[in-house]
Amino acid sequence: MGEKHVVSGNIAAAYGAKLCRPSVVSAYPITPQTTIVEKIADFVNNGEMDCEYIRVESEHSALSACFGAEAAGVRTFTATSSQGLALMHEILYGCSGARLPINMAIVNRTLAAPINIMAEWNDAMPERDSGWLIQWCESGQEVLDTIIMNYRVGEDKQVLLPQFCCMDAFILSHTYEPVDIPLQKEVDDFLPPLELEYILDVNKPICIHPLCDDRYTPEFRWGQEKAMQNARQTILKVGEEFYEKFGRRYGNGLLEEYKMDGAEVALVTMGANVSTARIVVDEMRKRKIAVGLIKVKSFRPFPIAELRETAKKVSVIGVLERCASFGMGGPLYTDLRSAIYGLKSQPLAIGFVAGLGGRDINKNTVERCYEVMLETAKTGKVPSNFVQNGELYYNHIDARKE
Amino acid sequence: MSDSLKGDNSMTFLKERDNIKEKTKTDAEFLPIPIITKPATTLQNKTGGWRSFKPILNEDKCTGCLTCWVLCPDSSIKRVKLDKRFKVAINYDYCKGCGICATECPVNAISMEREGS
Amino acid sequence: MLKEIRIHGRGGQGGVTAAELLAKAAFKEGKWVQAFPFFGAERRGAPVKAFARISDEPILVRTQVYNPDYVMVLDASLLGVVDVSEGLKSDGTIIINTRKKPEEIGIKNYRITTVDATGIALELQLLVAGMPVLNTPMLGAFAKTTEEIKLNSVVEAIKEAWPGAAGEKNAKAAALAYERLIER
Amino acid sequence: MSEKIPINIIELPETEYFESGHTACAGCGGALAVRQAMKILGDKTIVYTPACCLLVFGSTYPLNAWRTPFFQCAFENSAAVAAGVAAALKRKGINDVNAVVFAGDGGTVDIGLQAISGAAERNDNVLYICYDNEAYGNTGMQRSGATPFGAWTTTTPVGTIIKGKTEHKKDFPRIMISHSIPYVATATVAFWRDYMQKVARAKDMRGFRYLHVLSPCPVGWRASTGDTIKLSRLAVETGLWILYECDHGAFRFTGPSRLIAEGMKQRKPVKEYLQLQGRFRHLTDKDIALIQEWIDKNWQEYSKFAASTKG
Repeated sequence: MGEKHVVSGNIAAAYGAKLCRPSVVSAYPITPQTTIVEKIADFVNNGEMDCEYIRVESEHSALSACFGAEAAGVRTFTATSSQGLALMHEILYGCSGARLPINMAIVNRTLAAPINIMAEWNDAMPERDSGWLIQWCESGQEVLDTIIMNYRVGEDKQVLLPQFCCMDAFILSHTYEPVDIPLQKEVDDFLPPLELEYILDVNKPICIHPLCDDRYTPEFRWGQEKAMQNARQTILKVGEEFYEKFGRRYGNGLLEEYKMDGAEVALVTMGANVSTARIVVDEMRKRKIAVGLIKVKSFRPFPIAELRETAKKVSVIGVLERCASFGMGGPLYTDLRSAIYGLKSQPLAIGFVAGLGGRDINKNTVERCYEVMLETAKTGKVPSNFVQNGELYYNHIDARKE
Repeated sequence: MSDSLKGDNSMTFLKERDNIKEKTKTDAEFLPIPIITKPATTLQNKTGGWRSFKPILNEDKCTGCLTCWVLCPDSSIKRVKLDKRFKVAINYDYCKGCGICATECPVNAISMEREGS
Repeated sequence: MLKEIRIHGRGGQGGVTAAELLAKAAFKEGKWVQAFPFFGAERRGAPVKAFARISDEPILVRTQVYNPDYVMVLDASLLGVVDVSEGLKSDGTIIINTRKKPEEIGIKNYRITTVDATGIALELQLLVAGMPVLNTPMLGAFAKTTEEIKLNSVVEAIKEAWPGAAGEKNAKAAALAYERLIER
Repeated sequence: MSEKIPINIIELPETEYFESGHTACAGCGGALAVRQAMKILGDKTIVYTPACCLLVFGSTYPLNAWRTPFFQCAFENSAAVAAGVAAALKRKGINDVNAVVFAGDGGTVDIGLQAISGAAERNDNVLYICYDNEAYGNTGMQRSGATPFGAWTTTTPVGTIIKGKTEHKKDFPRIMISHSIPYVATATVAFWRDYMQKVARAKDMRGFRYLHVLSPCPVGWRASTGDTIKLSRLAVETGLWILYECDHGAFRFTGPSRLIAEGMKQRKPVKEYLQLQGRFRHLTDKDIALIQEWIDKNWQEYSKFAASTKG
């Protein structure tokens, strides 16, 4: 058994990386990711972590070096945030297209302008189509566990995809709390050494990532889609195995239902918000109000089947997200609507965009979402004070005014 | 000529493509990944067809200095060992007719002639 | 019971570390804990905040601290600069590093305790880059004031953070502050 | 400084590590630069190429001209990707394989500068070879930082007011020398023996090594495909391109440039070089005089530099 330590989300990520024994770590510092790369530097310089640590001159080079190392057949790790992820954008597609299972921790931070170092998901959201597995975390423990599970899922021969482990800036990255740090032996038993079939090897020369035209590219794209589909099963399987080995699980690996039995309305959210929403649901349930909560852990692949199944139970479903797709509400909201489209008992869907630029999403914020959903359930209509745009209804919930 | 040069090369491409398409459709285990698993597959691609001028070697003049061999961008000049010295042979399968060999030959043993004339 | 703590200091005075050590000390007593800085850029000398939560049950709440049970002030010069009692629960307590006695502090309606943490640090030559270390003595003062954690847990957490002589000195500072705390 | 490594043409390997059937234009200096280097580097090589002509003509699915492992990722990150390979090789305990980059001038002196500078400063174990055709050839000949003064490109067209490029070529190898890396050298395909010697020397060193190879592009330079070598040779003989190496800080001229530097050979007038190329056709005598002046000044600077860092 591991041992509990009081560490921050970032330190948990560094421990998660260390336990997975990457051969090459390449990263560039950016607030609020810095303590991850600092901790790994400590590990390396103190001889606690046996790896090549390439202290590159940019995030672009950080991921590029991981690309080269992974193509040469070794396990890699990197971490970034916000502008850094945006700078990596180009290479993300190379990693997933070349099917290199690189592992990355993302500390979700606002993209400028305005310059802001606090939490927002708008850095990772534009990468939802990049072909990376995207997992969102609720606690430091989940960050550590997800990094370990991500390697297992991404390196599966039926998947071979790179992975994001997302955590909210500061709210998770800089928050110290007890985290169970597993023993090295336990992780070694769970995560075997990396074995890739196609690598840069002078004894078996191959060409990786050549120029391709339309005669071949669609088939490779289909391969990526299929890998994402396969990842669903792999995530479920790995989640189960992880539970057996470490005694911790996060829903079924893709999604977690919280107090959905008999719920009239449900809120869908991700990340650190989930914890706060759990408290609100507990309190409202005590007051005999039938509310439920759905935590999306895997944003890519998106838990379509699970969401359709659970959405049937309620008359109104809301989405609370710390990001916006201007002109279309929020990305999680639009994905959810797509996922539940055509259900016989299709619930009304409301998108709540909140917490932008790191503004606190507190209990009032979440309660307000539930109030709006309950009101909607009663009247069957989305309240008129919401911003209306065709069929889309959404609203900014301002925590400060509550 | 190596074995990989034999056969109809254009058909090989088509076959490979069809193979990928077919496998994607039928084989649930098959994961198409953008990788060329064999080296030097360009040998299937006979670039000799690009030529409008053709280098002609005058073997009597050739001293076997190998200058043309080392300066050919298409590796279309082959060294042929003769006892203790070399002579050269032009591989028209790949020669694009750039004329570097003719320009650089120190004894003017290579001349460019119009293709098909 | 969930207890929330807010720490006021200046950038570089170790407020964030104080929150972290507080959490670690409480964790040693089997409590559930959380500690986090004010979310933003921290600059040397500027007023900063850090927070901690201590509870007998798992802590789910991940919002900012709005209504703390305790406020710790590492630097009395902040009293005129920031409203240290903002949102403090009516039965809350403020622990201040100052040479003054509690009744000499111009804050009414709250329980106040004081300790001369700066004096202790100077007395023990507990300096980092020439600056007196304030966070560790203040943790001793917190233990005495609140009884939420034991002095021994604070000492252990400090010694773990800085093994060797530095840890010993910091632990001594915490113990001295524990002894010298002044109640109204 | 180590002695010259003898290159015997008869002993060069028969194997083509960059094979026939690639789709480079006829007379491509870049393809030749790669072929010549690979004769020396051999099979213990992992090659990375960014977006450039070489990527397209060397590895368009399912065609692969390489007999060594080869891969590509993006345009501006070559040195970083190769650094990743080098790190992986080190981890695997493989010490006899070189991580080699072949990149064009645009991917090197312009968009690739940051990654190269980073890898050079870290002294990552990478051999970086820039084949310089003085423009973005792959996209149809747009100007790069390596395009010389006066040259026509599609983005420095010969207009009624502005004719050709108005700036001189960026002296990139000097930037690399400033990084104090183990080895920096310039070369060109005509002086293949000089080039191969430099590749051979770099091959057995560790750390970041940089070679800059002038590689004429007959298509983009508006020249005869058979003149590739002639142009390459004239660039050196006119003094426009200087051959040298800087081995652990010790600088020396090599090949014909050494003879020029030592006064044993006169530089040819640059006009001889320019007149063979359509990209310079519009130049007036005054323009040519400006280029000649630049060459003279460049030689003065290099001679001073050589004297100050004599190896």
